[in-house]
Amino acid sequence: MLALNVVAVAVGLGVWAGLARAGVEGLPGPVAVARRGWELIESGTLLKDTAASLRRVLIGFLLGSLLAIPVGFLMGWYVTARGLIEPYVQFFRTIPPLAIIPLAIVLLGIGETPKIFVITLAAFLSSVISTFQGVVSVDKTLINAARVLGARDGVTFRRVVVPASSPFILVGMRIGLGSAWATLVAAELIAAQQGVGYRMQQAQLYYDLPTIFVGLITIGVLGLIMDRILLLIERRLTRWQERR
Amino acid sequence: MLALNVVAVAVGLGVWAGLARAGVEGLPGPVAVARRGWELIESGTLLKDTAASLRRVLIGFLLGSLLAIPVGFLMGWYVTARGLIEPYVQFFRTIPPLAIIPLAIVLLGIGETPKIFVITLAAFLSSVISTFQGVVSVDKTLINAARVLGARDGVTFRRVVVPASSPFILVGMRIGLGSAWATLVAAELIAAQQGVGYRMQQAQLYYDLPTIFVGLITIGVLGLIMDRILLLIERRLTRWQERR
Amino acid sequence: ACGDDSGDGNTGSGELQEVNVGYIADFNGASLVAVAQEQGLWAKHGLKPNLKVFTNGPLQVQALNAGDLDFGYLGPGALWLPASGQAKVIAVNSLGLADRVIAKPGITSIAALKGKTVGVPEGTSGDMILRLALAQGGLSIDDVKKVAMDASTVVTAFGSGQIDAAGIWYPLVGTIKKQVPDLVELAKNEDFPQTNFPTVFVARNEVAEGKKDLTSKVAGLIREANDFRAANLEQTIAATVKLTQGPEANFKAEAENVRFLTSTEIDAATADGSVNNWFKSLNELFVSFGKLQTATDPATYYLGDVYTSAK
Amino acid sequence: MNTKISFQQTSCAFPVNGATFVAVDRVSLDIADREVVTVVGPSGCGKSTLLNMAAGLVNPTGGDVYVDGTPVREPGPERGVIFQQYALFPWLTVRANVEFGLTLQRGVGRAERRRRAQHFIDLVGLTDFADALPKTLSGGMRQRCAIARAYAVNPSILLMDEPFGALDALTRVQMQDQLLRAWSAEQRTIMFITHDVDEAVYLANRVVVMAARPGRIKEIIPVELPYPRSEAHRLSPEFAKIRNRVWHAVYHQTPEEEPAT
Amino acid sequence: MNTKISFQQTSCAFPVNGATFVAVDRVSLDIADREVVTVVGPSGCGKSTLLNMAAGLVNPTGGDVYVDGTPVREPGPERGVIFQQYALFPWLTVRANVEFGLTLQRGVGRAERRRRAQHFIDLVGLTDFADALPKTLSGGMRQRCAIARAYAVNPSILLMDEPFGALDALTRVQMQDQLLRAWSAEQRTIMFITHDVDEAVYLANRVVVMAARPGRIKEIIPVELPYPRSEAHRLSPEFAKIRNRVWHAVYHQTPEEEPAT
Ligand SMILES: Nc1ncnc2c1ncn2[C@@H]1O[C@H](COP(=O)(O)OP(=O)(O)OP(=O)(O)O)[C@@H](O)[C@H]1O
Ligand SMILES: Nc1ncnc2c1ncn2[C@@H]1O[C@H](COP(=O)(O)OP(=O)(O)OP(=O)(O)O)[C@@H](O)[C@H]1O
Ligand SMILES: [Mg+2]
Ligand SMILES: [Mg+2]
Repeated sequence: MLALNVVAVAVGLGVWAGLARAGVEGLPGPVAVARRGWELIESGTLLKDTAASLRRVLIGFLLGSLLAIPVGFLMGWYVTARGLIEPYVQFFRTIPPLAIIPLAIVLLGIGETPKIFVITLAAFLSSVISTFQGVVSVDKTLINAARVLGARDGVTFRRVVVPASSPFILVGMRIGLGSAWATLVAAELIAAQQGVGYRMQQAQLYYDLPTIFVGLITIGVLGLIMDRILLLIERRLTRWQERR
Repeated sequence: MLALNVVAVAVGLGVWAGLARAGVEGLPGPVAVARRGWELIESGTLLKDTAASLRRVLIGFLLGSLLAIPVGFLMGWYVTARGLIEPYVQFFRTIPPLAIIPLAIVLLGIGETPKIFVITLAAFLSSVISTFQGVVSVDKTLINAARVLGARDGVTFRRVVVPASSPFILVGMRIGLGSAWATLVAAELIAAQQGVGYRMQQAQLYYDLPTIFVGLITIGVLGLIMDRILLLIERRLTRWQERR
Repeated sequence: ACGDDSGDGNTGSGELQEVNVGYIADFNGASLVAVAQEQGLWAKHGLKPNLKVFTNGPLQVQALNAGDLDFGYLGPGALWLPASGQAKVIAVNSLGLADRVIAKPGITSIAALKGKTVGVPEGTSGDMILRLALAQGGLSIDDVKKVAMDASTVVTAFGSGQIDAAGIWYPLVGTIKKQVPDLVELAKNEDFPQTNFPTVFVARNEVAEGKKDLTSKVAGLIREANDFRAANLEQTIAATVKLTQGPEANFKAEAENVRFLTSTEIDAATADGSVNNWFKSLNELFVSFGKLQTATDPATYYLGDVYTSAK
Repeated sequence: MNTKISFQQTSCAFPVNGATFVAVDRVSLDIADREVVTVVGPSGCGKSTLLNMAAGLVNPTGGDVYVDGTPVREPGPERGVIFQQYALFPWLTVRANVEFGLTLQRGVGRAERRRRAQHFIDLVGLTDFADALPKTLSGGMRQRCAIARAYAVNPSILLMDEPFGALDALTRVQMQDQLLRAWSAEQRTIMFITHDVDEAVYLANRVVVMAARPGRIKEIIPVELPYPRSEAHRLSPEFAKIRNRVWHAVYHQTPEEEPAT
Repeated sequence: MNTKISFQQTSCAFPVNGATFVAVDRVSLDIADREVVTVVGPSGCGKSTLLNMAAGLVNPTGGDVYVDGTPVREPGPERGVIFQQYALFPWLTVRANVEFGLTLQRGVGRAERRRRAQHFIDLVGLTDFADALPKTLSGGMRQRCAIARAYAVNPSILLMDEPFGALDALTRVQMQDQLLRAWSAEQRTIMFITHDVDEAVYLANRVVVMAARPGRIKEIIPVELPYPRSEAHRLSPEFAKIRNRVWHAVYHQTPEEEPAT
């Protein structure tokens, strides 16, 4: 598996280098990007940016996902809650994060809060649909089994619905993680002093493609690592599943 | 259910009007937005924009979702395919659509193709994770049952894996639909002549909040309608599920 | 680097007044802030700054209106915001000379643009110079196929031959030249002496009206930094690199395409009404864009006397 | 004797393709406190539906079910259920499955819980598989795990839906004897569905024979054999008589299987 | 007679918490063409695992299984399987479940498919539930649907894992007779797991008795009763003798259940 991943990455790099050499307009080659990356590492900028962004994404992602679990449960379990919450979830999911920013500034200022809020929202909205579906899809007989053993709604939720829908919850979290990272650039439009997304926007002012690529790769790699961690957690949590 | 939805919307409108009246900076009230909406409808702009955007989103969403099913299957079924494809899926999911645009232009020009491509990509990346997880989560005994009846991989996929993972596929599609709409603004950065996203960007330059809100609401409502349609399809397709 | 430097000149003094200042991390937008940091001007003027970096003007105005910023920096494309009453201009920073209308090799006149695909970042100075140029060449915006795209998209699209012409600025023009060395510059700022593209500092309305003392202190600081920059460009560039971690080459290129006025020159231009005329001619442009309903009188939002009286 | 479970004109109909399918049709049955009632009948005659209504898992569409005089509205831990499909929690080990109900009971400490779970795990012969996940168990082992789980909460009523169906003959007889022993010790009321007429007679105070389409009670046959029961009862002519009577009631014919030696 | 299925020193071990658990230990068994072999043994002794290896669903960790002389690598439609847990496709109606295998066979037209499916649906008594979804079926009805599905593809080998476990006694006997009738008509080879010793003897040409921990063959008991069989055989002293012998082999004791009248 790891070997295959390495192969895949190697092929990708090859294609990239090929495209760059073939002179696709403005596309910097891997070497130029690596050089710029090294500069940014040496100056300490990349580290500081990464730390700032990672913090925002982590907090936003965790808040969003954790919030999605109870909300998804409420929506799946109580018809009333679903009727009240669902229109908003659906509505906000279709709204680009860029459009949320003005409102976030008005309501939350320009500190860390609105940045984290935008990321939280993105992670939450991706996760909640999946959690909701997971709750709805839980095998009824398992819920019945818990109830006849004396479990009330709360316990049933925590100890049956959550584990039974954990594959769904983890799909939601993985998609949410992607959304969180993808929203980072938008979030760091809000008066960020540092951060990978901020650096990329700055680079965009001067069309500094190598820096943009360093940013993309940093985000991609961090996202990939976090995703792997989620996958590991998933493996542990869903070992009970009989699957191919 | 519908009544609850109406209640929810009414409450939302109330909160919005309240916030606007309480003088939150720059927040236009429902009345101002409705007036602007009416103007845009009368002038025919809104209809044209909506038609243009809807077309892009629909095509992109359908392409992306349909592509996600076989790719998700390949990833879930063949370890080799997973090793090769997964790093890219994960990588691109973390990249903001804005960053894809330059590449899309270089490779695909400035016509409709790159716009639809960006939307397709967004829908695809959200869907594929979910489909993949669905394939992985299919109960092994069902696959065994199909195989002992003489089904080869292709048939097993089409007639067992797809229906069995349809709850996951539909979660993916619903999230993908949200992503498609949310990406619309970014897609219409690419030299759009009309479209709701384009209109919103223009309005943003002019700081014309009522128009932005008209755009947000248009997108939200269209997204909601499409989501309802998906839900109906889901109900039909997963009627066999024993669920609460 | 910026956050910790800000306390440098502030040893032991409780008298310093806190101020929230926004800027954009290009040379025009950041150089005065960089000078103030480097030269310890904040403390000297009794200020303790909270610096916030943005990527565009409208966001800063939103932050101003939400009370998170007191002062900000705007480029020419965003000057309709103060003109529509959303902020007050307290100082002119520079006059932009960077804008160009560029075209593919072979297109040699504005008139030849008729029916061609022209990319432009809407509402920016690139958009403005395109319209000025078209008007001068006897065309209107409807005679070309105008395609709205953001600035970096213009670079890509022009570089890969997707568009025939563009309204854009240096240093992006320089970037494009690397790919299309023989592109044609059809128009530049100097072709339109009546219209200047100033960049400015703005204050929140309430600050400008209610905290005259603070506004005056900031204006004074801007004056001093302004004159330092006019005299020491090299040093200013170095300071800006230090502040923003940005690329020196780009800052240099940008600095070559700007006119930095001294405070005396600005005082004079304010006194003889030139500054108001710059704004007025821009307002007419904004009206033709549809950004403004009427060409507002600059006197209502340019606080010239605050600038001239601040020493 | 007090009535523990009372079906009063209880019906249950399911909507099927527009029409309604009557799974249980106006069943009236009183089960006394500390009684063992077994239910037999052809496949699909509504046995499970009847039991699920007593459990509170299916709502009657007509009439009502009373437990201790109050109508059943929802499940409760005083009514233990063993499901026909086991319904183990696949993410929990055998031990955790058995402990599940105990963790919900107040005043049962960790050590006590563990001790009680272990007792029932041993009882059903899963000692060596206490830490195995359900997916690694054989069919019969899963069923035994479900039995241990239901026993562990010590309910006053046991509702058992073909609980011994997947067990081999010897284990089955052992489980029957264990059930009766525990029943007399713990003063339980038991409703027990089975396809095995011998089992039905061996365990029951009364055998309820159901008929299909619509599901209804056809006959209630008392088993006048004294408790405690043993192999001796199984071999008695009295037993054979009742057994034949039950068989006849179910199938309108005497069992073709005749004793052989 | 030719050997149809051949286990040759076949073992199967599962990794369990680091260690390995030997579910089947070096089993050698030849099943002849057109033979009926039944497998009995205590719960968890490896019967299902053995059958799954013949089906190609579980890979042996030692030795190999041969069908018609070639080692089994994957499942095939010539080996029909009835699973202990039914494994119906929940999104298909009874009819569509039964038709599933037929749609994969070339040269079976729509009408023919429908006819054949209907035949087997009728055979297992689900005529009125042909368009019902599995979730609306009772336990026994689900099992019968699984039986019809396996029969419909007309496999030359039938691997049946406790196929009649959830059926009531009469239906069960009927299904046994049907199985034997079809077996002789269609020239099938049958491997049949059951817990019911009577059933094992009634159907089998040979009864394989397995023992647990590790799962292995303990004894193979030939049933020297002629086919076709009928109730008369069940009542014969010969039958009772074999039955007792099997019982003894499984449990090291004679059945305590003695015939009664
Ligand atoms: N959810 C449902 N929807 C529609 N019909 C149902 C549903 N549940 C049960 N039925 C029908 O009700 C009837 C009785 O089912 P039930 O499960 O009670 O039978 P049973 O006596 O337990 O049979 P078995 O011995 O085979 O388990 C069956 O015909 C079944 O098809
Ligand atoms: N996937 C697995 N992982 C670990 N152990 C397993 C697995 N599958 C089966 N086993 C073990 O192998 C042994 C034999 O299982 P098998 O299902 O073959 O038993 P069986 O004879 O069919 O029992 P029953 O009559 O109860 O169905 C059991 O102890 C079981 O726990
Ligand atoms: Mg039943
Ligand atoms: Mg088994």
